[in-house]
Amino acid sequence: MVTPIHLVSVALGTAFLLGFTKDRNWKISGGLVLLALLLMNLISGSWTYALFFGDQVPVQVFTAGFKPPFSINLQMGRFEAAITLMINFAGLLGAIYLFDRLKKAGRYAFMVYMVFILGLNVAVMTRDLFNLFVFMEITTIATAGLIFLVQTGKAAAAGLKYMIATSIISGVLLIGIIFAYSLVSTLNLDGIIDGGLPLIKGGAMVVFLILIALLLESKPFPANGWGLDVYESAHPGIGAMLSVATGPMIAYVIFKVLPISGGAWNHLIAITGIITFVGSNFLAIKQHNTQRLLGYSSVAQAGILLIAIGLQKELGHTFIYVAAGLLMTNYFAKAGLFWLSGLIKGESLQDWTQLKGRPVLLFLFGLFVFSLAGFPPSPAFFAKWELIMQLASHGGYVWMVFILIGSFFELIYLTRWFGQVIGSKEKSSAQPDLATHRLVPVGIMGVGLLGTMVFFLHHYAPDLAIDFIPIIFIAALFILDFLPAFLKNTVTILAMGWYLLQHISDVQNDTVRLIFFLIFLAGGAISLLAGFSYKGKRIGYYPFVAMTFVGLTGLVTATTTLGFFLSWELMALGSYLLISRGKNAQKTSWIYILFSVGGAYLLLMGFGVSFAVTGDGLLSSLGIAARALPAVGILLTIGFLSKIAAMGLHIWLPGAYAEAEDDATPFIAGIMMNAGIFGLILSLSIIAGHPFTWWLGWLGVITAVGGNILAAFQEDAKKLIAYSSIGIMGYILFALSMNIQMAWMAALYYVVLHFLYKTILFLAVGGVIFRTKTREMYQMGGLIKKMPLSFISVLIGIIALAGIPPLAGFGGKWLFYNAVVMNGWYLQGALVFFSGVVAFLYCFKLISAIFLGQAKDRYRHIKEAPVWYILPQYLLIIGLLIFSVLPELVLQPVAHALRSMPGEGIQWDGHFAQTSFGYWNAFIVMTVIAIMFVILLAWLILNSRKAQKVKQFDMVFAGETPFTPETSHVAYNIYAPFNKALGFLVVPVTTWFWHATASVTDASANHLRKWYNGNGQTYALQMVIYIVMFYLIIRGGF
Amino acid sequence: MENKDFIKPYYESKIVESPDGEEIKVNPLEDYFCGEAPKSHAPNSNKLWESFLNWARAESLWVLGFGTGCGSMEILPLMTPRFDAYRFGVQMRPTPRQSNVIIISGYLSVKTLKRAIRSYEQMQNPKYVMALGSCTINGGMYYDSYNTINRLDHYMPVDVYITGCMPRPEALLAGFEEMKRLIKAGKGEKANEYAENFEWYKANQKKIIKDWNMPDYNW
Amino acid sequence: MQEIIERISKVFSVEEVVQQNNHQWFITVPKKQALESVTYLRDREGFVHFVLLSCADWIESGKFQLTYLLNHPVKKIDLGIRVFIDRENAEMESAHYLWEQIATYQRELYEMFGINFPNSPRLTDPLLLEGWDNIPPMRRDFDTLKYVEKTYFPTPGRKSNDPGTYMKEKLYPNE
Amino acid sequence: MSFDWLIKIGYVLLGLFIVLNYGLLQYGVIRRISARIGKRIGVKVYQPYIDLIKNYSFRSQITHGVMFYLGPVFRLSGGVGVFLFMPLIFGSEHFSNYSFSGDLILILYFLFFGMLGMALGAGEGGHPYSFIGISRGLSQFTTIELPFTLAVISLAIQYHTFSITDIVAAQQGGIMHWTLMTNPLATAAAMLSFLGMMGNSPFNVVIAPQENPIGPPTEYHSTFLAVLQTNRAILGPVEAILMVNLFFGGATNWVSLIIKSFLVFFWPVFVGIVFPRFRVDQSIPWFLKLPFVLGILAIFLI
Repeated sequence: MVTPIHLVSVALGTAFLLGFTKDRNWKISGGLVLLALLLMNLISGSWTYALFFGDQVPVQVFTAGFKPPFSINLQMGRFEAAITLMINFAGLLGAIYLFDRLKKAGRYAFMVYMVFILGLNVAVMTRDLFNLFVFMEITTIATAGLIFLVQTGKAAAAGLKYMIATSIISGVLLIGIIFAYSLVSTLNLDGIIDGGLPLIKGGAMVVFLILIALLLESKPFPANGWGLDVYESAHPGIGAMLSVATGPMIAYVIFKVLPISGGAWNHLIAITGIITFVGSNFLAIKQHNTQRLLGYSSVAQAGILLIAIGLQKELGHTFIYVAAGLLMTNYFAKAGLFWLSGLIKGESLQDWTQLKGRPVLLFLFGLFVFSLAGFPPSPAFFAKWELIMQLASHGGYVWMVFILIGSFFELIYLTRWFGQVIGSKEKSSAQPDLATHRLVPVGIMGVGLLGTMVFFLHHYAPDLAIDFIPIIFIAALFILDFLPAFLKNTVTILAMGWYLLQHISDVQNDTVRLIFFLIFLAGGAISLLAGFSYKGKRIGYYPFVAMTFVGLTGLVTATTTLGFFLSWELMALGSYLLISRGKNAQKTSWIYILFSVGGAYLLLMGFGVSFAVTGDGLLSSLGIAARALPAVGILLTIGFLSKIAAMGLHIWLPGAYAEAEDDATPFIAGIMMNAGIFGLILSLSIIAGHPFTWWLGWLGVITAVGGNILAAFQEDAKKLIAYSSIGIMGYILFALSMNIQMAWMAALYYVVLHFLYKTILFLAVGGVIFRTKTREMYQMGGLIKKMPLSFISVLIGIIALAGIPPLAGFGGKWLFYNAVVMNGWYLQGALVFFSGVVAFLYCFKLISAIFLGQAKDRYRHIKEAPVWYILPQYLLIIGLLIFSVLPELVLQPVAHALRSMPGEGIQWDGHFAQTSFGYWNAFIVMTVIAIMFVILLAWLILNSRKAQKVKQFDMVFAGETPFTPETSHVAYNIYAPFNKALGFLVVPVTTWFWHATASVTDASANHLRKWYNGNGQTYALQMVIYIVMFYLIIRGGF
Repeated sequence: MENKDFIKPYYESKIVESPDGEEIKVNPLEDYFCGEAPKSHAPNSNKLWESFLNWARAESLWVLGFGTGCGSMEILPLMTPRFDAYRFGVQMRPTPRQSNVIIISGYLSVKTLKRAIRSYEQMQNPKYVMALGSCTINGGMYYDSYNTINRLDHYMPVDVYITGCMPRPEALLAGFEEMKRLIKAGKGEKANEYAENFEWYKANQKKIIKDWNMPDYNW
Repeated sequence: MQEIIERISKVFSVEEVVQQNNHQWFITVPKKQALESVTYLRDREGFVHFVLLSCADWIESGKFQLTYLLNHPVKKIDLGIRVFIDRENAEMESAHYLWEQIATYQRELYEMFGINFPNSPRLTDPLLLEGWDNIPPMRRDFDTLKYVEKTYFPTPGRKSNDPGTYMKEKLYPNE
Repeated sequence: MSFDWLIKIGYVLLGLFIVLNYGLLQYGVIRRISARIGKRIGVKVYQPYIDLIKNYSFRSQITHGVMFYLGPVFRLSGGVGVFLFMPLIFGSEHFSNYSFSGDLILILYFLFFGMLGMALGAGEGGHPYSFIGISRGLSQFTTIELPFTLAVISLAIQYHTFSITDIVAAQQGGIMHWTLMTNPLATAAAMLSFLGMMGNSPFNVVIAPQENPIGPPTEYHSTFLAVLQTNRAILGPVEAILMVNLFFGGATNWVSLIIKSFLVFFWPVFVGIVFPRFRVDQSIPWFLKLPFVLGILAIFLI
């Protein structure tokens, strides 16, 4: 092995050599630098490989040939090797990225750059405190030099502020080191640690001075204004280096020096970290400058790393995964984003719309952003998972909550940024700068991130027990996205079918899972048929579809909480990306992902608590956990409630469904929504009978009533069905809250039913919208003559929805009545039925405003919806009819699966269903009604067979004729009297609440960020105050 | 401030754009209205059955609530306890679709005639017309008015005339009795007469209704 | 009332004053002063209620006589402003800005007499006569009977009696 | 080969025939009675027959489309269907129709079948007044059903069944066993709901003959209207029979059935003659006040 000292010698030598080159010979100097960096990469790379995968043991290098304290010792262990590799790799790519900048600035710039890298390397490796100080100083000065590379006033000011800040830090650090030497007579780190500094009188003060200095160097919130100004004004390439090279260095230095406190400081560091993490992310919400935002994000990432470092004891053996996950994600993603921002012309987030129409760059952008936000399978996802699990198992619930709050703030700005870029209507006119030497580092970082993902996935594979084939399939779709849409659609459908056939045996024994499995895959495949109506490539549609479905199937097949959670997040991400493809979906998709992930964080907490109780991550042990601590079930339930859009958490839904593409809505609404139900079944089965479920029942009632009334007031067809979905979710929630077999049977019955008719309705309406190009129902009208097939499916859909016999919807009502009476929830039951009657209002509005009434001129030549929209509808209608005649096909297996629940079930006698309260024979009802209907129809036709067919204006109009179809089509706000009477029930309290929350958050972030006024003196003062406050706090008071 | 847009010429041809950008020509009179001419419907060939049906038609006279002139004042008391036309099977209906009798109550201005014709045509066969008052017979005291018709039977086939200016409600009741007698006798076939002499009626109507902006037959 | 007439005479050139009865007077003013005097009466004298606008056809002198009848709701008196305008190309300023409902009267006069009121809202929309294609029917040179005989299929043999003589014959044959 | 089913159908048709005639006569009688209240003589008792025959005897019809046809068929199927699933005479195997195929809940929901179909048929007619009538009717119906639902739940608690036959059975043995006596609150709530269901004044804003000519059936005429009339003649008595079965002890023979259902049926007529019409935004809160409170009390005090 090459001795690590050569890391120093190569860097130093190159810097020295550079002095002999001439400015105009930039090729020589540049080549030298690149060569040196390559060499350094090789050195740290080989050490990393050897230490991690070989049998190499860590080594100590003594520079002067003596043992410490007489010489400076450098250590090359696993951590050092990995971190120097990160630094050097970033250094190499950064040099390539910055090459033309450095070239322009001359050989001294190359020199400074080399010194910078050198300083970082040594600061990581050294075990000598003074040496650490020296090389940190070197790094600082080199950094200041690099900042000045951008020759603007702002950069100069930032550089100056940086100098002020770092000189304070150096001062404090130096004093600490001097005292340390005076107390333990050594500067060797191991010596100081062994010296037991905190036990010596005055030692605590020394520890304080050293650690506070290092802490300040890591730019803790709120004494970090200088750091942010640097991020904002330095060249993005330098910003990247600060974030991904200096950052890990400081973190590691803190990690290295921390033991001198003898463990007393661990939690302090973690607290600083959490304040930084939450605070920086909070302030980042208001940022519009790309680099400043990235700066905040970098600081926040450093903060969460500090948490991990501070809590290393609690994390135990998982510490390395947590730290690595966090570090690597930030490393790849942040470097990538910083470097991308250098490509973009302009500093504002809005300018990133330049990326539109460049799928590869957009992909990289999304990859970086969502990895940072902690979506699977990014390493940060696994890191946070482990962090939460370990914290929970050590009772660190407060930590958990704050970490998730911080993550949520992070999510807010990251997804908003992403949404702005892809959702914005106008595209920035400027062209991004696409020089190869800038693109390549970005690409490499992307590949690196993907590689890390694979590594982490691989590591967690036994825990996840997931199938890798679907994930490979998603990746393949990303790669094959240049193919025409119909091909990808076919492939996706076939893949889903294949997967269904392959894996149906896995869930065959569990009816509940089987139902969801079939809905997700078979239903999904059917609803995807509508996609054949679209021409072109639809770049970026199918990968997300696949992602959503992989998530959905993962939910069903998962056996561990991690697998479940990963699938959940995957589904949320996939569906978010699908929704954000809509034309006006920028805001709604953003709200959607916030609510999704907000709910997911509650799940995470629930799983964490469960892990704390049982110590394993199996889904099956959730029940044991919940018996000990019902909070598990409650947290999970609330998390799932956001997915089914219970009242109060529903505001994401209507917009998201309405704005998604017309063929995406059916499976988002009809199929994906069932994921929330699946979750609720999971969570409610473990807290059945808990008093909390009584409240849930009422929430279900409110959701049902509110959703249905709101649906009646909608003018937008898709929003109407969306609100109706909320209403149905209310029924299901209500049923699931009851802890009896009959109610759960009703709930599962409704799951199947809702899937059938909601998919039918969304497909039918989607087909109509496909033709009419509008979603406003009052603009349609009279389409029955043009689109009879769509009309029939909507008709069947609403009859089923409204619960009118003989279609299957009635079965739901019947089960419901029985369940309500059996469980004794009479008043709630009556209100749910009230909401069922309200459903008539919107059912009628939906069908009449679109299909009945007056045909408009512009739709005079309109055609029936595309066959690919019609086909899946009719497949589902066949299913619905079979289900209507033979409900026992579903109910009997469900009853069998639920037999362990309390309460009685249904007695079956052929088609005859009986409970202790009532009876029902769907087969005979259907037969009787069908025969009667046919006879009566024949009777009417016999009597009026010669009827004259007339046209739309041939109607009695008080002796006049109507003026125009528009003025004679009663479809807009037709329930005004109802609104007048009962509209007060649905005043948008929820919307007000969330708006108020959002604006308070926004305003306080806006107010708080004034803390950073851009003045160097103020920053210095802030640092001093921070130090003093910190001191006072650890001393236990003022 | 010439504002002629208030009543647009709605029934002129126009061109609209479909959602796909295709241009659609709309001719409202053809596209919004059924252009078929009325047909004559022969009575049931079974005499006995037909007379049974005629009895039912006669005993169930549903009158369109449509007052044209001052005579409509005489219709209202019919429904009060004093005259109580209900006991004769007479009742008012708000829509021509469900009525089988239309009463032209008094003078008929040209403007109202247009509405009356439309309402009459929207009734279903068999249907009956009752002309109330002198004005419908020969113009009455408005015989020389520039804007009221003189003879109703030139525009729609009349089953029963009731003379007087104005006839009292008793006269109306007598008119209903007469109409019942006619219907039961199988003479209430004026709707067919209208269909058979359709062109003559239309010519007369069009002669005085100058702004004819409706189809020839209002279904 | 007398004072009002005196006051208005000082401002406008009142041509003729007629007292119909104790509470109804008519004055005649030149065409140019007509609306000014109406405005004056409304704003200064308290004739805030507009009763009607009517027209008489003086075919012999080739004039239309317009009457703006105003009411004083406090004093309970009516005052009519009479204006004579030429029958040929009859035209009058529109007064709809004083009272909105005047526009409807003007529509009627346009339809029945053919008097033009430029800028009056919806002036040419048919009020009673849809599709009228003859000279306006209220002009005295329009022969109603001839028109009816030509248009409305008059009943052959129909006799008309002068109500005065007919009633005298029937009721008081001896006088 | 058993011909039981044929006999069954025969009795069902017989029952239907009786109910149809009873319904027609009942409407005649009620019109006669209300005429007497207005100091008129009124129509002939058999006038509904004549009107029905007259409407079937129109020679021409117009149609606005397929749904225009289906609307009345749906409506009549709704009426006949409710009849088919309703046990008429307690203890009579023949006149319990097809009530073995579903219980009270089936009937409650099957009532909507006709409503929906009618609404769609009228909608195809394209007349604005139809839409206005339907939107009023549906809006009003949301709260009309609420007290009735509560009453039904109260009954289920009381009798522990949703089967109408069983509910009737539990009420046998004298007037003191009727739900009217044993559960007066539920009866009151349901009877107030019944006012709304029958669509008499004050809850007839749906057809509001003076302002909205006649609401949904504006375009319906001749045979179509006749089908609707047929339905009314069946559905009205059947709904009354439902109330009789649930609250007034049911009936063991046709005479008591007819007397009871006539009295029940007369209740909304009586109210309708006395009270003026509510607007929709007045009737909805009305149902949420007294009837709703009665319904809740019926649930909690049973």
